[in-house]
Amino acid sequence: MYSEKVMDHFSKPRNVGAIDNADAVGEVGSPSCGDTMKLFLKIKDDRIEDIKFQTLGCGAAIASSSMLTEMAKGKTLDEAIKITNTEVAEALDGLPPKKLHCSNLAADALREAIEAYQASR
Amino acid sequence: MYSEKVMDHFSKPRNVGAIDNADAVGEVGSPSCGDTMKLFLKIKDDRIEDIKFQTLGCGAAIASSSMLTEMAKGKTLDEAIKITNTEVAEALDGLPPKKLHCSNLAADALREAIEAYQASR
Amino acid sequence: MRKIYFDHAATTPVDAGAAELVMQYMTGDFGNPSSMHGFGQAVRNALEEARKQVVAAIGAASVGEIAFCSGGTEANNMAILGAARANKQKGNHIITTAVEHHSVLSTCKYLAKEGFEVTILPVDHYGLVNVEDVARVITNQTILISIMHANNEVGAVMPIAEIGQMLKNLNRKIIFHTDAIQSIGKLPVNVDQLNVDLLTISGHKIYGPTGTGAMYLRRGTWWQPIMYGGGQERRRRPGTENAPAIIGLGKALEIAVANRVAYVKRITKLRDELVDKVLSRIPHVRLNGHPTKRLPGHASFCVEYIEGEAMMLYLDMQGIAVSSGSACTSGTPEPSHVLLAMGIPKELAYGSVRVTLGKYNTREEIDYFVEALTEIVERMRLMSPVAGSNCTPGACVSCSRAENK
Amino acid sequence: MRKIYFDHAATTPVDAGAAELVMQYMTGDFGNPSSMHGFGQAVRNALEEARKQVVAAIGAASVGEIAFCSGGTEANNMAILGAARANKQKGNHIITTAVEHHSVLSTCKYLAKEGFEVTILPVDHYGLVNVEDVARVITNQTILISIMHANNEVGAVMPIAEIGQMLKNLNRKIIFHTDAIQSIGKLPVNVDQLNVDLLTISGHKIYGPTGTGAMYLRRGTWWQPIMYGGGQERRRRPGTENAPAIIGLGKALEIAVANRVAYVKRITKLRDELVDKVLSRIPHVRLNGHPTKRLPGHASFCVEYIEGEAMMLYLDMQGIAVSSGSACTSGTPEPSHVLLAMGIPKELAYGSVRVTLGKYNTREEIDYFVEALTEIVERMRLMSPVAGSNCTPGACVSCSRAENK
Ligand SMILES: Cc1ncc(COP(=O)(O)O)c(C=O)c1O
Ligand SMILES: Cc1ncc(COP(=O)(O)O)c(C=O)c1O
Repeated sequence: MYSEKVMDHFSKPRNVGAIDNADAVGEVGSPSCGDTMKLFLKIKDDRIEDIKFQTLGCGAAIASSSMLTEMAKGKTLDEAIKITNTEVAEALDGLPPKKLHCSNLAADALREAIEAYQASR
Repeated sequence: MYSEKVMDHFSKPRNVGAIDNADAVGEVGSPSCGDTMKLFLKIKDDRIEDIKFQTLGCGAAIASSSMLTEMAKGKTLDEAIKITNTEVAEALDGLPPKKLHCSNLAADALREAIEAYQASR
Repeated sequence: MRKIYFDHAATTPVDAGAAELVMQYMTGDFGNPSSMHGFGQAVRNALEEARKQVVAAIGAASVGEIAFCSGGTEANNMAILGAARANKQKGNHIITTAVEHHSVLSTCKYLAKEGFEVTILPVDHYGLVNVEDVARVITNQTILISIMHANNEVGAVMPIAEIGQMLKNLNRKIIFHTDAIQSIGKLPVNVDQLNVDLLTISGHKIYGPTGTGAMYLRRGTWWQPIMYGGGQERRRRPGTENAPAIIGLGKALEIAVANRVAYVKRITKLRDELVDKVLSRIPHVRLNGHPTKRLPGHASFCVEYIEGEAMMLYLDMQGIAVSSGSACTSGTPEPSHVLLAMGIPKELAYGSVRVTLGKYNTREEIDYFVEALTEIVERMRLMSPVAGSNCTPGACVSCSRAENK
Repeated sequence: MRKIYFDHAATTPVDAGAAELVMQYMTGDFGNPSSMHGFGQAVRNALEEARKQVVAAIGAASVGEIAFCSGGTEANNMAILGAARANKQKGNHIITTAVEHHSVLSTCKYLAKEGFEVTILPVDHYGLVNVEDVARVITNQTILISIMHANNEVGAVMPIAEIGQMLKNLNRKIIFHTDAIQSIGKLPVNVDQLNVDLLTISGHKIYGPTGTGAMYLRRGTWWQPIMYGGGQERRRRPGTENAPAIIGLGKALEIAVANRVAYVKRITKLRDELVDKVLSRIPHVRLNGHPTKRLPGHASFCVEYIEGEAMMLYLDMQGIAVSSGSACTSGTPEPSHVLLAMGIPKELAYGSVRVTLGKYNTREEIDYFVEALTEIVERMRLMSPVAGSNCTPGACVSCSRAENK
């Protein structure tokens, strides 16, 4: 049911973990709704120098998180904040319809992190 | 669906045909209801000396006719008139339920023949 | 003893290639297609291939229009009950014909108990329904029309495309269903050319496994399921899909459609020979149905002065399998509703025999059959109290045992 | 790669002996059992043998009480829709439980649209329904009670015989149905000991072919069919019987019942080892369901701080097939209705994994599985934003993405 790209990111997720003293953190979901996702950003000169994720969720959620981190890394905040969940799904060669809305939240977490970072400055 | 006895009588029906100058004839059914049966009797001293049948009907009808002729042959009219359709079916080791009423008419034809014969004397 | 199977309208043997697939997915490659692990997903993929094979076979627009189920009867029930119930706010009138298979006719009659009006159209003496008759009985309450593509008992091929076109010209939505269970694999079956919204097929009539059927439901057609449970088949038919058999059905259908033209040519030729021989050798035999608008390989006769079941059994004793009436109705003392609807008198209808040829039949079998039938009919007529009498079929006295059977 | 199948509650491979029968009747010995010729009658005889095998397996009084159909879901629909609709003049109240399979629960819910009142009983935290609860909700309108014998998701074994006895003592006729689809072949199943009027089974859960099911209907019970067509199965289920598969079902059932005791002993022992090892090796894992009133071979866990589907897929990558929730519900973002009904919090229910053992599983496979699971859970918890945090399952903040899924 998942594309090869999804299975690749799911089985070998990129950028897993937390960043101590992260410059920005974004979190979406809650355990009682299934998928929860936390993003940690290291930011330098308005550019994402490093990014890591922690996800409690299904295959789609894990793969989306992993893909998002790859897409965001190295981008400026202005570029990164424009990444949409749809783009993440497309980069994964699509997700099953049922999974599109409930598990594809990584871009939301990233936006939250960036907005919080920008607001705090 | 038919017993071996039925199949035996159906495949090698006994006493098929007509008797010229029969002493009694009985007929039941009509072509438009499926099974039609005609019995021809040669009677001597109130005893059935010879009996033949013609039947247009299903396997059960043909086997019942054949069995009835075997059961009736040699019997006195008083004995023969007592033969019931149920006895014919039993002698055949049973008939499928659906066939019991519509195809097992030979005893009726025999009764009709004997009654007509007795009435005409 | 020699064995000859001439009853392909009742059922067909499963094609070797299809049977092997069934075996494979029952044992080695088993799995529940709803399972997300490898066992399940391998089955899911094969199942979805079968769906594509159905789409290709009938010219559907997409896989979303196909729901698999357990057979032709269930497919017909799904089509008719599902369409009628889902559209009952729009109207309560249903049209069908007097010669439909029981799975259509009984279902429509049952719907009358749920408050629907059912018009059962007559057919002509060929078993064909008239396009104008259909047009004439349509009311503003009509929501569903169900007419079979080809008749199982007499092989009559109905003017489905013409009816479909007529309905299209009406410019209002009446759901049109055709039971293509006998026609698929023998006639061209394309949902757009036929202009149908619902179309049903069954595996075991086309060298596929018994216990499989499929319903085509044109996208945008209002419909509701008849069973409840898991979300299988896009919520159209719950229950673990019978994947091994459905995969076999896909294969059988693919083979049937790919070889259709050659197959039809072969069995039409054989059937024509058979019909010629039977009619020329045996007196007082009539061919039922239309001379040309009929299924290839299909012949139905009424043999005067004898009863069909007995004839069938005598043939069986010589190893020849044919049917008298249809398999589903045999065993009941009433003659076929199809023959009666065609205006064939009861006493003739009782003497019906159906011969339906298939893949493996040969000319030699035809000859063997004609020999056997000739001898049996002669023998039975000698046994018959009616043959040769002055009781002409069709002009007999009314029945003394009446209709209480 | 190594392949381990631990999902026998979803489906089982068809027993070799049964599969061979299916093959035989699909190809060489094919025929329509309604056909009266030799081809058909040979199949008919084998089909009726299968019916006797079902009678023997469940202790029915006669073959007339068994109707074959296309699977467990259809059997449950037949039982519930057929009994409810046929008895609606007597009352309109139906009782079932919150942990039934969807083919029961959705069917009962659908009946609410047809005007029936449906009481859905809660279960305790073991997944068990309480006999007194059943007794308490019975009204003078109650016509039908449907309670499963054993639950597919957590293996809980319901007190069916006790409920049946309670109903018997009432001295009025309430039809009692049990879904024995998961229990047959694993628990003793006898319609008189259980005191049920309707009982349903499915082929593919007991090493028989998919696409087969059977409904036991106690003689004298009012009931009506849900489909219309030919008179097959004593007018209870129309359509050409799926004879090859049903013959296979008969065989599989016979084998299952004959070997039940030894089979149960084996898979219970293996299951107990598996449970012990999982619980002792992996922290924060809970066993779902009752410690003893559970199906042999059945284990269901909730693994804290991780999500079940992902866990299942990681296991699958190592060749191990288990399920998360049940096969029928997986793929939906909602956690299992069974686990929720047992009072398990959503965030725990998301982490469920079901392991169901079968005939060919070995101790060595258990060890391989426990190894793999231990490693996967560790890895997943490292990835989890919740594990080790101060968010205790069951005490989390409410969901920001709410219930719009
Ligand atoms: C025209 C037609 N419709 C429906 C059916 C029923 O199909 P099935 O036997 O698969 O239930 C048949 C065959 O029996 C048929 O010939
Ligand atoms: C308890 C229970 N009832 C009903 C069913 C449905 O049976 P089937 O898959 O044969 O439709 C299942 C299995 O999916 C089950 O486990």
